[in-house]
Amino acid sequence: MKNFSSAIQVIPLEHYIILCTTLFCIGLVGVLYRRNTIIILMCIELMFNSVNLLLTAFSAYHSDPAGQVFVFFIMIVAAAEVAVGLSILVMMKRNVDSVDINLLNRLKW
Amino acid sequence: MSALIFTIVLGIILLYLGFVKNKAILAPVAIAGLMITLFLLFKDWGLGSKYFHDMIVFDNFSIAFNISMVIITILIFFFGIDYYEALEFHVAEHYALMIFALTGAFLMTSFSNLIMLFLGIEILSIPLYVLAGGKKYSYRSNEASFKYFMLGSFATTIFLFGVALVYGASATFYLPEIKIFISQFNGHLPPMMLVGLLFILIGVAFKVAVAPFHFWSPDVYEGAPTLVTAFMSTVVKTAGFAAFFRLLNMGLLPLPVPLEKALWVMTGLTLLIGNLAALKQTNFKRLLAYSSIAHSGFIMLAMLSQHNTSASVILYYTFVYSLATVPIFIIFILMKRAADGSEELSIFRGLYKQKPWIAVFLTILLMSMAGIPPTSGFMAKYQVFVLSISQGYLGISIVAILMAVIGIYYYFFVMREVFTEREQSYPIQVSKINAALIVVCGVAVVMLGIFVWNLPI
Amino acid sequence: MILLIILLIPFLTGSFLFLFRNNSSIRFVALAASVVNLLLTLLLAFSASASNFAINWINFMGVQFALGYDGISLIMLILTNLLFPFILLAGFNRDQKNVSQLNFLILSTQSALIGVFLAQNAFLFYVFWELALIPVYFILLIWGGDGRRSITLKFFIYTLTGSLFLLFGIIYLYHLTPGNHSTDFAIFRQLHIPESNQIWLFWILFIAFAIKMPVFPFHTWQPSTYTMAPTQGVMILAGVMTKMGIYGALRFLFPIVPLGVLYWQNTIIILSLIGVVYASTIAFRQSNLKKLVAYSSMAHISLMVAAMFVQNQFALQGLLFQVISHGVTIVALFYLVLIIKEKTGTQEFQQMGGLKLKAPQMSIIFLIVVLGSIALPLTAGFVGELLMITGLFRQSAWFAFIGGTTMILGAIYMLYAYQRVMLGEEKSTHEKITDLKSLDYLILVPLIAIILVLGIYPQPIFNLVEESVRSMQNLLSPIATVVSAIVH
Amino acid sequence: MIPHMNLALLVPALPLLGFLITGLGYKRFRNNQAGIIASSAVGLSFLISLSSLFVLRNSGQDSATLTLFNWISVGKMNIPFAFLIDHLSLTMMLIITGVGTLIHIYSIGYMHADNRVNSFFAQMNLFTFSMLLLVMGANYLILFIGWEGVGLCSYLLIGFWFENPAFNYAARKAFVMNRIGDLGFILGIILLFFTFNSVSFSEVFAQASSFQVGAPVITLITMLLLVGAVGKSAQIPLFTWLPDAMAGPTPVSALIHAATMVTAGIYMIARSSVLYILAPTTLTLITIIGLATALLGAIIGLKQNDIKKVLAYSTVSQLGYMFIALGVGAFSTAVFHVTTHAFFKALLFLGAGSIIHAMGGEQDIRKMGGLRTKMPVTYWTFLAATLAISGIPPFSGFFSKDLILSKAFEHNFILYILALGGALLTSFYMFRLLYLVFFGEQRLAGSHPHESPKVMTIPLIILAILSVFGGFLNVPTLFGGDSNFGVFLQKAMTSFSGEELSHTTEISLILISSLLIGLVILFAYRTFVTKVLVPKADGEPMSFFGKFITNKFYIDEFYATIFEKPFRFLSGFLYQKIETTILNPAIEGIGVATLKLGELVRKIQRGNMSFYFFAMVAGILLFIIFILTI
Repeated sequence: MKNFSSAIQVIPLEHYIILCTTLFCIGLVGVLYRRNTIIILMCIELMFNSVNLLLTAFSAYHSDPAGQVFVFFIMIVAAAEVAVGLSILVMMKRNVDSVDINLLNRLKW
Repeated sequence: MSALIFTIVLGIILLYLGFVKNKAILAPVAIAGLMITLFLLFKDWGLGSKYFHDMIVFDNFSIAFNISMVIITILIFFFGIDYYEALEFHVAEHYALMIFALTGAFLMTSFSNLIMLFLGIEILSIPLYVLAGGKKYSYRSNEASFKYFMLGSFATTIFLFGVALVYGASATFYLPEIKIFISQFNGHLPPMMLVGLLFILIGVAFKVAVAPFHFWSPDVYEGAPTLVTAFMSTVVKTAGFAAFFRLLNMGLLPLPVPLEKALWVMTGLTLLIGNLAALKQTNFKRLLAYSSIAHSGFIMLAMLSQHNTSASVILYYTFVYSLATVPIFIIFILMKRAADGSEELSIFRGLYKQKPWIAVFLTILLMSMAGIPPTSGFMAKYQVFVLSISQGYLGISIVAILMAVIGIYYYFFVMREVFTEREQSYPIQVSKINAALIVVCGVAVVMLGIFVWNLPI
Repeated sequence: MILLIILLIPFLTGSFLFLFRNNSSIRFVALAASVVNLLLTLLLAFSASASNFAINWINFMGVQFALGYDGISLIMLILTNLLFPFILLAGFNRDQKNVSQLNFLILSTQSALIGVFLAQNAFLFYVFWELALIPVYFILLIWGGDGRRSITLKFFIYTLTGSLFLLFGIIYLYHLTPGNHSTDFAIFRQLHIPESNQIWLFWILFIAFAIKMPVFPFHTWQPSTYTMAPTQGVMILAGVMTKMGIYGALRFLFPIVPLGVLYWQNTIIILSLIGVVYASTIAFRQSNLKKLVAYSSMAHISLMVAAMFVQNQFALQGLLFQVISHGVTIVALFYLVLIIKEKTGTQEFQQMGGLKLKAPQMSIIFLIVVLGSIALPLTAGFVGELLMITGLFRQSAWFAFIGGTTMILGAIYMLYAYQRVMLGEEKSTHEKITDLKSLDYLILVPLIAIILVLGIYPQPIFNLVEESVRSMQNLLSPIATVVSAIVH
Repeated sequence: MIPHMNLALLVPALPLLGFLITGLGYKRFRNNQAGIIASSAVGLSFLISLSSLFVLRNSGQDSATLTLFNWISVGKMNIPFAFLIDHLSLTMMLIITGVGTLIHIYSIGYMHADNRVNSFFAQMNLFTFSMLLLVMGANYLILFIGWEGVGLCSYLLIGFWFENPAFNYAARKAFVMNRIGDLGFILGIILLFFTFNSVSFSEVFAQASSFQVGAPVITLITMLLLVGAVGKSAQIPLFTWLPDAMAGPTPVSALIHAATMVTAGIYMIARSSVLYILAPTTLTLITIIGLATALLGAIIGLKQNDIKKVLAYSTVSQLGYMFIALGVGAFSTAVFHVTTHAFFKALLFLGAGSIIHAMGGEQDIRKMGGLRTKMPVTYWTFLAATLAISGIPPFSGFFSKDLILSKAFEHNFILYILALGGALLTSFYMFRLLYLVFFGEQRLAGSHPHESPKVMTIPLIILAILSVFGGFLNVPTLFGGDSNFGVFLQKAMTSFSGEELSHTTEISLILISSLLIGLVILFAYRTFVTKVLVPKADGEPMSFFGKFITNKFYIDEFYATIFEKPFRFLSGFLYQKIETTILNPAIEGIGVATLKLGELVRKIQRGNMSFYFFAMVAGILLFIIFILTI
């Protein structure tokens, strides 16, 4: 464990932060620009994972396991969420026969 | 803690009861279980017990909020007896999911660690995504659940990113430690910490529908089954604000100036958007959604006017707001049924002529929502204003007062419909339970206005 | 304790009205309650010993349920309890829907108004202030005339906007109180607020009262509301609720923000005087009798406001006297408007005329009320206006002159109305009209008697209020001298 | 306290009682019952007034104050409801009740055919009560009560025949114009109160001596009071209501608009003589107003064709003379003229009423003529009154008017000349009236004039006797008298003690004026009897001046243009432009704007997921920028 942490610490923390922020932003931009629900879901997953990575990196740098524990929680919750999300998606496909996010817009104003 | 565990078990029991195919026993069991939960919560009062390495602290604050939420849930379940009778689908899941959401809410009121907050939010949210889509073949319900889910998980990522940044800066998830960390900087926080905290706040603000992160709430409230809407606008909102307050109180006070200003901006926006958008609504559920946003604004006002009574005021506000909201939804359902599913404001026409007593109680409830004495809604708003004015936030208080006027306008707009006669009348059926519920809530709303309490939490 | 009883009798009686099925018994019970209340009030007014009542209500907010009174409250109390029996009587033998609810609402209004006038605590005052509005809102909404839906909402929102500012002011004052905060008037009075704050605080507090009274230019809700309102509603509005504004201003502004009052004094007086001339002039232009009376009420109230801000003994005593006189007169006027409407089926002047031929007694009574309204000597209106104009004169002769034009303008429009309704040739539609019925006499004759008796022997009222007026002046006079010392 | 003086309280009480009886029971009385009750109430009042006079004389005191109760007592303001009985008020009381009784009796005959006779008498009694209150009040406010009360009764009685809109308009006009004066009056009283801390006559006059002649505050007070007097006594510029007031029944014109009410202004100024003496500016103004009114009234009277209008302008003119007397400081002379004028003008009106009665309601003198033989009593009494008003010695008008002229002469020669000119005009238009009505041929075909019943002629005869001999109340020293009346009044008021005219001057003045008046009467005789010149009918063309005078100098039209029309315009403007176009929309505009804004805000919620994401991200970015820059 010790070695693993020090291996991570070889790369400066800034690089992790920049990488994760970039990943996060890619996910964000994906959410903004794509209209296919599945892709958006994947982008959100990407954002989750960037957070996971960031937490791990911080955890290693702080030599504090709490961050990594959090990562596990995130992964579990994300999985649960995706499960629910996909079933909602199925329901949507059944109702409108499409996965375009903007198709569902009857509720407005 | 025992209450938390018992509630989870209760949820599972209810799930299994679904196999029995007897809808009639579900609500009684759920209500009885919640009564026990209530009892267990009362037992913990004053103990301040801590669990899981202090990640959960069941102090008086959390117990008070939990009790308030359980009471409201019980009310909603009573409401559900009549509501689900008319529906064909799997009712057990609904009860169970609401109970699960309630456990999430418990966590949100009692965390002292960001992990627990995250878990609480998610445990609360995921059942709600499902519940919002509860009417499987309803297009609107589907849309509501879809929007809620997409925006909700997006907000979660924001929240998590914020948590990560805060963790990176402060190396801890514990709120008290974060507080100590912040206090080292004398108000000049490193940008990473600042942004991280902002993201966390935005994540929570999303849950309580604070502008500009409120977009989901009108659509979801409108599309979701009415019972779920009632649940969301009461219990979920209470939980969200409890979490919000706890976050600020335990971790962030005194608030760093930029964040405080950002929150003031959000408060102002919430007050403005919530009230203004409600003005011209013709769909009643949507109107209540906007009004709920507006109420968020008032609660934010109380929260930001940091004072040692703020917690009590928020508790009082959310509780009396919920107490009025639930029976309003019940009456709405009754009218909607009578009007063949329409949700327009005009369905209330002729209510006074047909059921004068229901009309009177609806009036009292709406008056409470609008903040007119002697109802508790007035007392709640009064306390909020006392807080904000005595803390010297005069400008925003004036804005809030003007917005309260607008609020009165749209509530009284509804009330006017109630007292307007209708050309062709239709039968309005009120079951005994519902009638009793309406009366109890109506009386309670007035009584709470007369006997105002201030809990030392 | 008697105060609590007076406060509760109407409301409790009102709550029990739902037990009755028979319309006339409902009305009778309601009337009996209000008469009992009137008797109790008179007992209170002429008993030597003072009475008050206080229990703790919301401790942590410094709110006591404290009732008490001084001369000013007493005048208002007498007015309220004097007028409500007549207001209730005005509903007798008329075709109304939901009689029990209507009477309940009227009695609730009465209770709330009594509460406003007795409250010794700003919070309590505010609660009753709003409570008074709600039953009236419903009276207007359910029993009102054409266009009630939008007009009542406008009226309600308008007045509530003002009220919420008042609430803001109360909270602001509350937070200034030392130690354990309190909303007692007594503690508010001891506050020493810097002048710069008083200047804006004055408006925060005043706007609610200005709308209620109403003061020009905050009056726009009034004519349409009065015109649309059912008679009993408009009697409450014009007879008593306008006085709430006056009472509130006397309670809040002068003792609590005296420097603000001094700063804005002339502005308000000028606004009010503009209101006098404005409303009188407009009244002449009206083609609708009820609207004309509505504007006339505004003109009279405006003069009262001007007198209030002059703050000398003549003006204040005249004002408080006029409170009663105006209340009685306007209630009688609106009742007459109702009868005329019932008899002719219209309120438009064009379709009226020559009513005196068919109903000479009504015309005489109408004339007496009109004369009371235009302040003919030996009616109550004259005594009040004389003192108010005297008070205004003390401030400035020009104020007195402009205020006095109400004598001329009032004569112009009221006699115009009288002529259009009662005199002239008979309209063909009037053939089946009959003169007053005994119920009408029961209402109008006592009201006229009050107008005349107070005009001939006003002294009891003056004695009642003299002490309060003096203490109110004492509150202001040291400050005024200080201010004038600074100015010179 | 003078024993038996409380009796005087009955003087106003009886008409009040009469009013209550006839007023409340107006449905029950039949035929003449109401008239008899009313007349006897006033008659009894007269007797009591007389006895009060003797009580006061015997007591050896000048005045008595009777206090009933404290009316208003606020702070320093202390106003008792009190009556002052002195020579001045007794004079007025006697005139009011005396002439009033006669007119009441006359009305029984005059009004017998009217179906609202009972309310007529009620109102007449109410008027008498108010008028008595006016003259008996011991302070300015009690005076003011009566002052407004008579205004009200005047309003009621002018509009007695209420089915006629023009009459109602006239009534309202009278009331409103009076109210304009009353505003000045009440402001004067208030200023008086602040100056003297009292409004009671005795205290005010006692303190007045401490002020210097010409003190500004006194001048202001007297000016304000004058405004009231001008309104009530129909002087320029507030005189136009009086001719219109002729819309009322003729006895009303006689009682209210000739004998009593219109002289209230003169009474009030005479009562305040102590103050007016201190304000020479005001006195000059009074003189000017009086002179102008006297001439204007007389000139307009020349061309009027309505019998009552002629008399009305004559009243205006005579009131002007009284004002001249007041203006030159001859207060007692003014009151004397009030007295004689009450006699002969009441007689003229009652005579006119008798004629109108006989002519079946016709009032146009162009349609009358030749009534001398048909109505001998009326003719002779009318003639006596005409001679009196023209100032032919030794009729009553001669004594009073001549006194005024000589006082004017003392004061200013031009004033005298103009006043004399007015007197000549007076005799001309009066004789024009007399000749046109009673001489010549009967011009209205188909009517059968007849003498009035006794109940109407007896009052005429009594008044004629008074008109003829009334002047002997105050025979000047010149004719060996001792100016009884003037001396009698001296105790109640002051006057200028100017230098007396020498007897030769006085005699020459009298000769000149009598001669001129005689010539004028002859001229009138030539014009209207010998040449039988009947005034032109309404449509016929006239000379410019003729038109001007016939149309009363267009003063009504002038007032309509500068007051009434602008007021109507202002009223409409305020209502339609300010109230409904600016204020209402402005206030409602706030609401409407808010609703619009609400609609706008509502539209933000577009229902589109992409937009929601976008809005959230934008919000996040903005907040990041916000917190990092702040």
